[in-house]
Amino acid sequence: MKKYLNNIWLGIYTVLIGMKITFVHLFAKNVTVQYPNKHPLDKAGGDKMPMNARNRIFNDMELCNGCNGCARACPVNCITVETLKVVPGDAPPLKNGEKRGLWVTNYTIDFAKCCFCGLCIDPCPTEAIKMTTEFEYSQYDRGNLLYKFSKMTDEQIKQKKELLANFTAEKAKKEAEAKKAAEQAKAAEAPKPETGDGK
Amino acid sequence: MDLITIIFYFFAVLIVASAAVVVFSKNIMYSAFALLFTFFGVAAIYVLLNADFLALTQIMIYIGGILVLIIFGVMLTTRITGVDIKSGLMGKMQIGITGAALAILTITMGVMYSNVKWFTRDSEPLKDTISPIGRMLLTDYLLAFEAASVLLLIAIIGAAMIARRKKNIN
Amino acid sequence: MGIGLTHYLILSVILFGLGMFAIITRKNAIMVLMGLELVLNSANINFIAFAKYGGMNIEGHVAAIFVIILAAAEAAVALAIVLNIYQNYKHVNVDEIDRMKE
Amino acid sequence: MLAQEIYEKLKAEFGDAIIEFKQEPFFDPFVQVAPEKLFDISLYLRDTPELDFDYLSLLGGMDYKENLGVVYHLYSIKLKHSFILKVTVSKDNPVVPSVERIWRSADWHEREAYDMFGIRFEGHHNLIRILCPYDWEGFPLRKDYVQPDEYHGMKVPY
Amino acid sequence: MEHQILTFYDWVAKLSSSELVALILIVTLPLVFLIVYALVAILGELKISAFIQERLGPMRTGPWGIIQPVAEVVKLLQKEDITPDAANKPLFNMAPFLMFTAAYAGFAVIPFSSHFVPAGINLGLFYIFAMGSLAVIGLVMGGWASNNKYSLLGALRSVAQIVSYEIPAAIVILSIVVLASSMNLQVINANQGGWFWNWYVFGGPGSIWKLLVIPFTFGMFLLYLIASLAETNRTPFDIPEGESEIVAGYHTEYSGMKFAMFFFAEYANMFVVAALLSILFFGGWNSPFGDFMNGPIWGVFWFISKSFFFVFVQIWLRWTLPRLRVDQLMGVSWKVMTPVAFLCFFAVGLWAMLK
Amino acid sequence: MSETKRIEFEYSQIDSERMRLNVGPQHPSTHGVLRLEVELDGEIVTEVVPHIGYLHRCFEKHCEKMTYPQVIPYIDRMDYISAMNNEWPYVMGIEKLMGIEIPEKVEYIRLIFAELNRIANHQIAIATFGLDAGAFTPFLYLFRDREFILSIFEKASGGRLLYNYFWVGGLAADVHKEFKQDVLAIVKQVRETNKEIADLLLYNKIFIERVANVGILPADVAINYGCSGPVVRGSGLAFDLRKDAPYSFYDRFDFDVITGHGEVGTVGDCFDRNIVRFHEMEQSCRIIEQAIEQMPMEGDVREKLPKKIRPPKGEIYTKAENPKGELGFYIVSNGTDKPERIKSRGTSFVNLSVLPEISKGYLFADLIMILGSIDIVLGEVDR
Repeated sequence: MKKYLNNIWLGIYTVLIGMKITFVHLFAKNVTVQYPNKHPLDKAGGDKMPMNARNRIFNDMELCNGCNGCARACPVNCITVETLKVVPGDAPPLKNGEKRGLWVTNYTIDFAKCCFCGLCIDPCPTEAIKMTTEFEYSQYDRGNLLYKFSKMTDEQIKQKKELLANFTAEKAKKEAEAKKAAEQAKAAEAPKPETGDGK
Repeated sequence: MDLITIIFYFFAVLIVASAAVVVFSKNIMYSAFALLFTFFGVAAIYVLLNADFLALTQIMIYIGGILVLIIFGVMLTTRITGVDIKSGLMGKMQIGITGAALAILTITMGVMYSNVKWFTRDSEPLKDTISPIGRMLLTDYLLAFEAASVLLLIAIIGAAMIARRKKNIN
Repeated sequence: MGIGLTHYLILSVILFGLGMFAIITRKNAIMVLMGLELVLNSANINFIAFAKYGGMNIEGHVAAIFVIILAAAEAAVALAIVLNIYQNYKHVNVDEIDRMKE
Repeated sequence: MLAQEIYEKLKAEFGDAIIEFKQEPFFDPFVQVAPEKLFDISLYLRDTPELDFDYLSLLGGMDYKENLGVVYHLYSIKLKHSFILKVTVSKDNPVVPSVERIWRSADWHEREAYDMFGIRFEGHHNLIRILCPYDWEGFPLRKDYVQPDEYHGMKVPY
Repeated sequence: MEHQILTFYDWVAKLSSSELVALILIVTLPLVFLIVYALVAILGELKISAFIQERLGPMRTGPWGIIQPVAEVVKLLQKEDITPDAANKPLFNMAPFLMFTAAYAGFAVIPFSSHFVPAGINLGLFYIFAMGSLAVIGLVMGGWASNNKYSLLGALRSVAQIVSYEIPAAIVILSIVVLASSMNLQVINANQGGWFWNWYVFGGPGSIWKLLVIPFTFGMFLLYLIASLAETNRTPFDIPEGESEIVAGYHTEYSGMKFAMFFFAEYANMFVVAALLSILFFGGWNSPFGDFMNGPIWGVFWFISKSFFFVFVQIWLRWTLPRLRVDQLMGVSWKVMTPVAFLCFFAVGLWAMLK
Repeated sequence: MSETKRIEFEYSQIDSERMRLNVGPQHPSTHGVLRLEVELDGEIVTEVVPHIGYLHRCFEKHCEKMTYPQVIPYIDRMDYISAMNNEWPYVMGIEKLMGIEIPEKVEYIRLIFAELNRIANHQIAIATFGLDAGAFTPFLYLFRDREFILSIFEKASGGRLLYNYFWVGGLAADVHKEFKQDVLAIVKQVRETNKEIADLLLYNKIFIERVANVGILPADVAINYGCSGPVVRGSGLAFDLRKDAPYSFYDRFDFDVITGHGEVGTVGDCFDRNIVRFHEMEQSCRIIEQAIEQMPMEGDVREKLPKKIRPPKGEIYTKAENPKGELGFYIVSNGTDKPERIKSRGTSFVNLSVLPEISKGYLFADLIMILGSIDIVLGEVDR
């Protein structure tokens, strides 16, 4: 009997305690923000986003030397890098003054695949690839999530390709001549042929 | 045609139609739910007959009580998870004979009723039915009232006794 | 034509006929029960009709109340019995229930 | 108790069924046993009071290229020591006695090992696939597994 | 009723010199009120729950989100009306309307003011109660016809729940009837006139000795509050639709307009029980302060504000409490509430005899 | 009132129809895409068959194709509620294999983050457990606090849910300057909210009625099923790897191992499992406070490592006390920069296997509560 009454009392009492707590919260300041009105990137209102938040990746093509390190570090293979060798004399140096070794003809990040792990940032020798605080990328078409960073137009690529082809052809010619000369000079020893392509 | 007539015919048709569904439907669940409309119509007829207390009692006990019991009975004695529940009928022959007999009986009674000159005396319209009923239950019909209450108690206990789950003895 | 006693009586007899039909022809015990409820309702209509037109006044109501009480008790007990039958026979067909005890 | 001592104890008890004891740098010390005796050894490990391995942390299938194996990571909650058992079976007939009746946690782990490696555990009450669909073909974690092109008309690499 | 008062019905009839106009008006007014109320209550539910949870709630539709309920209704109306293929179609389609009818029927006897009650019948209390039991059939019908196991479980649970909670509720109502010696809601209201200590929650009008009966009447109020929560399937008694267990219970398969009907019926039921609470225990349309702000027009204000307070309490409780289990629910009803209700009934009966 | 004992089966002669109910894979309270095939006798559960694998992502197969650092983002997605804790045993294992010594500061930061994540995880566990019982408001209060914790994580790692923060040989980034104050403020906030939650939810009579004496898991059964974490501690067994096999700096701190002791019902019921989580939050707060006091703020957070991580040939099993229990990684290295095999001991995977055992004979509503009290994450069950 005592237990029975105690149960009833506890039932009523704890319910009243709960009601008191929720009633106090009824007048408490609310913690949610009106998202598009108070944008997290907007410093004036809302929770500020930390500067090292890992969101959309940005690659500065002026700095990128096309070393493919980020693509190799990516666990989900969302980065595609295609490069062309530069012809000596044609290439302007990178923004930080380093020598440019490759033309990056295609640098695409598929944000539908990207898992925002940040592993691509670390291997970059020139600190070209960065994660930004930009986080809105809704699209109606999945194709729009392919972000192409390389600014090179098809014409430019074509031009560079031609240049390279000419250069390699010339080089091959020279080499062949050199080879010939060497062969002529030393019939027994043949120099090793160099491979033309490189990443 | 005054309003009362329209209302009477509306509810009379409702009662007869839903009762027909109750009786003739093959799906026993339809029968059970059609019974709802029969009871409701009967309650409306009671209101037309100035028996408001009884109408509400009808709704409360028949719909809120008995009908729920019946639906539970149907669900407990058939496969409830399927929606097609059939209830068996007798042979066609028997149905024909009983149907014919009952139809004849009904028609005869109907004709008889309409021809009989009933001794009618309109009772004075009651303003309040509940207090006379209460008074009558506790004076003239006290014994019957008590007997009914005892009966209800016994029915509750008996029903619980019969239907409760038995432990498996072996 | 106004609505008189006869209308109610005819309504009640139709209901009675339908109820009896269900009681007689249906195999399922619950259907039988439903038929019984129809019959009881038809009786109740008679009581109330006579209470209004036959000068019985409030006494008809009281009789109807007792009918309702009995119907409630009957439904409870009958359904309990039906459940018990279902336990024993795995069906509720009234014409196949021929043993009192298993 | 150190792994060495446990090994000696097991060796004394089961003799030839204990195939190998390995204690090398970069390796957690483990004992390799013959699969036929595995159930008895497991029971002995669990029920001997000074060993008291009542907790099977992990049961994992392994593919050693030429044959398959199962690794049992045991732990004793009371005595706070751990031990590793290994069995290897041939790829042609990978049958290992189930330890599900000794440690119930082996139930799902063994199903997973069956699912992924096709190791059949004898005596398991319900050896069906657990993570892959029930009608999946092949055993995905084997090194020689070739990914199918289609599953019920759906392209597999999306 | 003994004291003849000019009702709203008479007034309209006199003004328009047509009974029909008055009849139509008196039938449609509660419906209009119900629609307005439902919109307000939906907004209230959204906003109160949001504030309790330190959120803002809907803010986009209209200033401060006040058009949100309208938007929701429009959304529900636009939605595709799906009838599952395996469902029993006639019953499936009928159930929500039955539910709504049962809920709306209760409005017929609710006295909004001393001069306005759609149907001032003598058995008002009994009538509301009878209509409450009609809803049960709608629930079973919807749950069973959906041909969904979750729906069926929900329907069975709700029937067991509503039927059991009708018993303590009925006993409490009977106690009030004993106190008021009438089932007419207007009479019950009129009996509680004057200052707020004449309310039945404080034992009704009477001498200082009524202090003895106040614990029982207050207990009756609590009992009816709990029972009414159970009858309207609100938390902590929302097990028929407990979304974490049986998805949405009896209305799992419903969508669009039919779902809106269920939704509407729930809110209508909430108002009916809140109105009953305010009528039975808190004086209905009576002003709490004697003649201050009393009268037929103020009566509407007092009645609606009291009822809305209890709607608020229902919402408040919903966002505070977890839900009971089905057997505990029955246990509370049969082991606690029914005996306590009987106790209160006897105490009140004794009081009414001695008075 | 609270004598809701395990209902013994009375196989009555009423052959009441057994109902087979599919709970999930889309159901509000299966905590993900779990499918339970439940057989009901009325409302009483007679059989539960879990079907898992709806979220199977071939984690172990993936690992064989990945380099060691690339595995970490995949590990994050196992138990995505407590991703920091997940990374830890894996990283520890590789560091042990390679013999890397970790700077003290890094170890402290890892420990603090792991404990913060333990709080966040328990907050979700309690919140969703309350939600299973129908209490929505405590759910949001706890989520509010969790967001504060996630903000700290975001400031450090940049991610709010999946961090990739514990790297081999250190951390991805250093913590910010106001780190200590921020963490202490959060600890204060957590304690405040916990008080409210105790009143509002955990000691509410209705809630107690729902969870007391439900889903009783005896300690020996728990061990036999391999349960760990709050599930086994709720059964009254003080099995905590932080005490039993201390890793990191856990031996430097003073904290208690919380066990259930049948406060309102039987030992090992849902209430005990849940209250263990609740009190563990307080213990985590204590650990964090001590760690903050001892932690140095200066120093580098990353060891100099070769560009390609190549652990020597070997095998190692590392385990750590995850919020949900023992999380272990069996790492087999073949000397290259890609692992030969990584086998994970998914905590939830093991804990979930006990569900059919403890849920028979209770009501269907209890099954949901029992499932909630085990606190599973399907990402870890299916991997």
